[in-house]
Amino acid sequence: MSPRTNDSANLDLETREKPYLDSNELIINMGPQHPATHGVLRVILKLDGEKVLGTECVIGYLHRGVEKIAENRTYTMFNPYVDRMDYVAAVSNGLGYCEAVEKLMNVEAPARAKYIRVILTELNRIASHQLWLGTHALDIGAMTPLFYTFRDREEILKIFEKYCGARLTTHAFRIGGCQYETYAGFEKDVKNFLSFVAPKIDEYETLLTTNRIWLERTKNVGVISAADAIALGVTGPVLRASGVKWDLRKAQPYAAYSEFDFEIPIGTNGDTYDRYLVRMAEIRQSLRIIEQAVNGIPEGPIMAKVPKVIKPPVGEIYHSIEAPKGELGYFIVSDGSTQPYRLRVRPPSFVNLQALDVMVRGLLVADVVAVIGTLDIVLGEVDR
Amino acid sequence: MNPGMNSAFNSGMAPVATPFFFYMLSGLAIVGGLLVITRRNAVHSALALIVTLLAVAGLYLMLYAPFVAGVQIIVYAGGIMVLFLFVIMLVNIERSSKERRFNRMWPVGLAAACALMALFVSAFVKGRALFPDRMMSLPESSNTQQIATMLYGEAGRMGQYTFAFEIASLLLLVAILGAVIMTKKKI
Amino acid sequence: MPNFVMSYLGSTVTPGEAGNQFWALIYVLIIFTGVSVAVIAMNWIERKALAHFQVRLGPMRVGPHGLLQPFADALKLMLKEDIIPAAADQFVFWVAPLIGLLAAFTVYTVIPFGPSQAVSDMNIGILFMLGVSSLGVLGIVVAGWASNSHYPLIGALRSSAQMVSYEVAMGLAVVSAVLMTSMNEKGTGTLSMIGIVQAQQQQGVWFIFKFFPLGFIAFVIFSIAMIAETNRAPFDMAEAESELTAGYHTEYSGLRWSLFMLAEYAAMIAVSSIAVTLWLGGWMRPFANLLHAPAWDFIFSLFPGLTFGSLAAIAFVGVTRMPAHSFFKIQRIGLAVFAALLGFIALLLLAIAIVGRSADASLAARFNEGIDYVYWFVLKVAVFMYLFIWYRATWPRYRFDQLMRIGWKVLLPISLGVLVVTAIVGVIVS
Amino acid sequence: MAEEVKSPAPPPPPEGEKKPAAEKPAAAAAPVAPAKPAAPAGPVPVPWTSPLVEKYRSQYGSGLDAQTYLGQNYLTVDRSLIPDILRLLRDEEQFDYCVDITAVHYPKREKQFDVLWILYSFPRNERVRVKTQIADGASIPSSVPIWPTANWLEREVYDMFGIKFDGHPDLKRILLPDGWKGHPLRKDYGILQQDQEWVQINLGIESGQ
Amino acid sequence: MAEITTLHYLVVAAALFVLGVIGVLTRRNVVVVLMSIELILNAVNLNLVAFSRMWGNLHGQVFSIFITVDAAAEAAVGLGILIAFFRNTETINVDEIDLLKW
Repeated sequence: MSPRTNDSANLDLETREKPYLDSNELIINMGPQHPATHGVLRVILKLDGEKVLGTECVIGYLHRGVEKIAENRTYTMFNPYVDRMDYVAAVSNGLGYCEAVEKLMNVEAPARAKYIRVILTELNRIASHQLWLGTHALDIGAMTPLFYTFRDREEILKIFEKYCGARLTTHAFRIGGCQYETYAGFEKDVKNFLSFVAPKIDEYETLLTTNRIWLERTKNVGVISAADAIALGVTGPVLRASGVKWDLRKAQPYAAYSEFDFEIPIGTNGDTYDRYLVRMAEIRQSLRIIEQAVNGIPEGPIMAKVPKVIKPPVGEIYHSIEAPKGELGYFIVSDGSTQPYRLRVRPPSFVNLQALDVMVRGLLVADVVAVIGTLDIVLGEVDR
Repeated sequence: MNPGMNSAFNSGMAPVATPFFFYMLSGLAIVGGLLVITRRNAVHSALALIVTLLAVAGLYLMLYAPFVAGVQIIVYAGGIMVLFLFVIMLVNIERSSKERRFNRMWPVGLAAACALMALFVSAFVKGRALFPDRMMSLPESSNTQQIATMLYGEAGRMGQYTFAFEIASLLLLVAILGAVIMTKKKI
Repeated sequence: MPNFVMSYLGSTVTPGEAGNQFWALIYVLIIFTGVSVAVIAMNWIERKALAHFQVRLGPMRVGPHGLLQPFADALKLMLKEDIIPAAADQFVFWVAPLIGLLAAFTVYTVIPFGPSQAVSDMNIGILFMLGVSSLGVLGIVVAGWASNSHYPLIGALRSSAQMVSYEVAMGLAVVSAVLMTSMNEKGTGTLSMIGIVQAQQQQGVWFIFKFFPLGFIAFVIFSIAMIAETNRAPFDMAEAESELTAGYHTEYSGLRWSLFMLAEYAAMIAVSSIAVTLWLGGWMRPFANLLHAPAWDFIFSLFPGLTFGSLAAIAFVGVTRMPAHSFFKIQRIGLAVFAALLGFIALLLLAIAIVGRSADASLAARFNEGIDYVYWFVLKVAVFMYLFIWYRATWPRYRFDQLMRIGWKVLLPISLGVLVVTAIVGVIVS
Repeated sequence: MAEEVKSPAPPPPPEGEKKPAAEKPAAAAAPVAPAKPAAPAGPVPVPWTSPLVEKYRSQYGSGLDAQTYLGQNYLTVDRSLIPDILRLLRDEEQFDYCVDITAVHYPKREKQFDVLWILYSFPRNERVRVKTQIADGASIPSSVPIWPTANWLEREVYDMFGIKFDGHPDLKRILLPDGWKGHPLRKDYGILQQDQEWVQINLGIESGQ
Repeated sequence: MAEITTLHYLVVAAALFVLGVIGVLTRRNVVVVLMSIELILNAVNLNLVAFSRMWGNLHGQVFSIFITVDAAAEAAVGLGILIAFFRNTETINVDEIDLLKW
């Protein structure tokens, strides 16, 4: 048992007229140490047999106080911390943060920097989706995709490593642009990766997309309607799978996204299978974006003129990007000093996780696992 | 005793019904039965009952009734006892382990059972001569076929127990329906 | 040599039937050792095969190509602390794995590896097998209950419901095969395992091809139900690690946990043996009726030796492909020794096949015959074992309600239908 | 861009926080048009004029103030108008997606907290921030009935700042343990500070640092 | 050791029968009572099979199969009643199940 004391799960369940067979109504504690909760999520499940009557998420086991740290670090010093939130998509976090501060300072990164950012962020999106696919499939019981996706994700991490020296928490971008010029052969590597990974995506799909068991396990499981999704603030592939064609890369383009031609894949039913299809389609769209970006990457500086000491003017800004998990927003209040007066992160996983309860009611325990997987949460981001 | 029967027995299979196996199996059966009625924990009782059932199945084998032994294992040990364990788990309430094991009328019940036992003892002592010393042999290898013939008949002729067998299947159907209706929350 | 040793050798019935306790005991020991070795080998093969399905190498460090890994695992499990949770029911917790193990191993008494290569030939053989293998569920239920913990309890309830449900479809599929044994002049069927294979021999067809596609459907039903019976993927609800951590054996550790594993693998081999016996002609070699000239017999009797020979060849190729670094010296030697061992066995088998090719009653001929029977039986079972691994690598896991739905609403009606149609066709044909 | 006169209502951050460092660049920035991105002074907020603002200003008058900063619009609303404005924004103006709810602490101000709602409208593809000021210890109506997503967001604000939301279905700590004392994102809560007692009791160690 | 006669089996069956009766009459737990009934039925089965052996025909064995069927039906219905009862009264003790309706 964890030291946290809120065991009295406040589950607003319909009260029964009679005291019921107590062994049939079960409160199960899933996590924080559980193979399927993707980290240290703890879900208290109230079950009737195997049917879920209600859930309560207990989070915060990975709370590191990122927002408090931000108030005590300079803008530059805080940059690496954002990588530790969604550690699966560290590049996206860094992009959002750098762009938010740039916007606050009213500077703009040079075109070449923007292109490098797009390439790396999209590569990171593919890596994030691959990791999601592997773990999600493992949750549903298919072991093999995990190894396939990790094999291919490795190629992305190799590119990251060659570019900035780090594989996971990359800290690839700086406020005002990029720290590093692309290494010699970067474009070739990326192009090689593109031609390498496209058949691999087909490989995953061969294993899963028409697999009967996969269909049975994911179709009509964890359905969330578009209206519910919007009301619950769900974003990213989860929202798009419900049929809302909304992607910040199109709706409010940032970086260089307005220059690329890509589509927003959407689903129709809002079930786990649609979310799977949407993410697979997103991987392909990302490949398209990367291809365009790497072919059209302009020459020029990679760093805007920013002062050594970053001191944004007094004011506040909200900037958000389309992270692999959804809308990742930074709300920064500056008092004109070198440190943010207040920095708020709008974490997509945190808000998406809230939809879990709506999605799993009336389903079975096995579906809870599938739905947690399909939400694609990273506890580092949920707890911050 | 008919001598012809004896010779049939002797010329048949090798004797499996050695006294050692008989005493071992019947000892297991009786000890298991004792444990069934004395254990506080219902799961322990169930396990003891399984031991008894398997021992009785062994006794059936010794009595050249392999089909009945197979049915005993497959139906009792594999089916009914799993059902019992299932139900014990469903109604597993903690307090039952702290309460009295026996009901308030247990002396009366025990007395009645003892009277029954006395009856049995007297019957066996008095009627000892009724039972032949040697048992007849049954053809083991065609046991299943013969039972099947009695149950279903053969070649266009109805068996002796076909009707009873149909009734038994009806009974089972009714039991299934009854159990489903009884246990379902909402019908 | 004492008479009781020699007395059985000339006989063509099982030691149980011949009433020969000595040979029965020897057979029991051989089968026990053989199954244990098979489980160990299966452990290694599963890990290696699964690894290669999943683009990785699998165990490579303990022994050449991880050949000694199962032994290292076994040693580790034996030395590992055996934890009994404080709130568990001590006695039941202790006895549960033994029930499963006992059930899994008792089945082997009636499995016919050959016409006389079985411990006993019960005339209710198949009934006995179904009954005893259904006892395995007791071990699981009781283990889940005794752990006194939620996940094991749910796992136990799931797997008991699952096994009881699939037993029904399984039993009906088996009955349709048993029905096929009675398609002879006298119309006498049999429940004896050996009798079933002999019926296939007499009718000159494996029951999987009999009344095509009826036998095939029954076989497919059985091979689906047997995966569910043994709690393997994609029906491994009971130990679905992503949902119930480890299901009924969550609280088990060390030796007791390994007993569960042993029981699971032994049960896998056992149900595969049933399938092989009922539908795939048991110990019969392929085309036994088509190609029945003595020359063909001789060619087919070379197969065991050739199989071991090719295994030895593979191992030798492995030796040559090992890195030349001195670090691998011991591994190379070890693999070479292993290959040599396999090669020796291959030569021995070939020698026996050549010496014993005359169909007389000499010891070598009988030995050759016995090796053939066991070889074909084990080969067929091995195919099933490989399929088990393949399924596990390919498929996601079914959900519990879907599994029950398949069991009750798909397999049960189909198997009933197959049974009825088989009976009708049988009556029409005879 | 700020080529007009200085907006009547100065942006809240400098108002609440009377830091010299903050005051000086803001004052210096006002007359100069900040054309250069690298200039130390950024743009200043300008009044935000749109039909939406006009409509609500005529309805609520002085309780409402609308501004634009760097192209991002925000409404500064009196605390008493909060539930009405939020509901109207959702129902009439199609701000159907509540992006975030958060707060900022200004310990030196009389009304210590700014509470913010960041809203987005899918049909209009437009963001707006709604901002209000409340005093320490005061509570604010919950917006869970308006947007269900506010549930956890408000819990987090409560957890981090101690701002109470009236009518919230389950207002309790979310990221920190239930028995924790203190609200860490307040400015008076040091970065190394922790609930020593809780750590000792629950984790069995002297200090978590 | 002496040869095993029918009487030996009958004695075993009688012992099991009496044990079952004791269980039925004295235990409180309904599940155990039902198990005791299974004991009684088994004792009867054993008698029947022993007699079948004694007379050299199979009627006893057929009857014992019918009794097994009966036992299965009884277990299913009995346990079904038990579950329905437990759901309403939260008890599985015979001496607390003393109302005809609840």
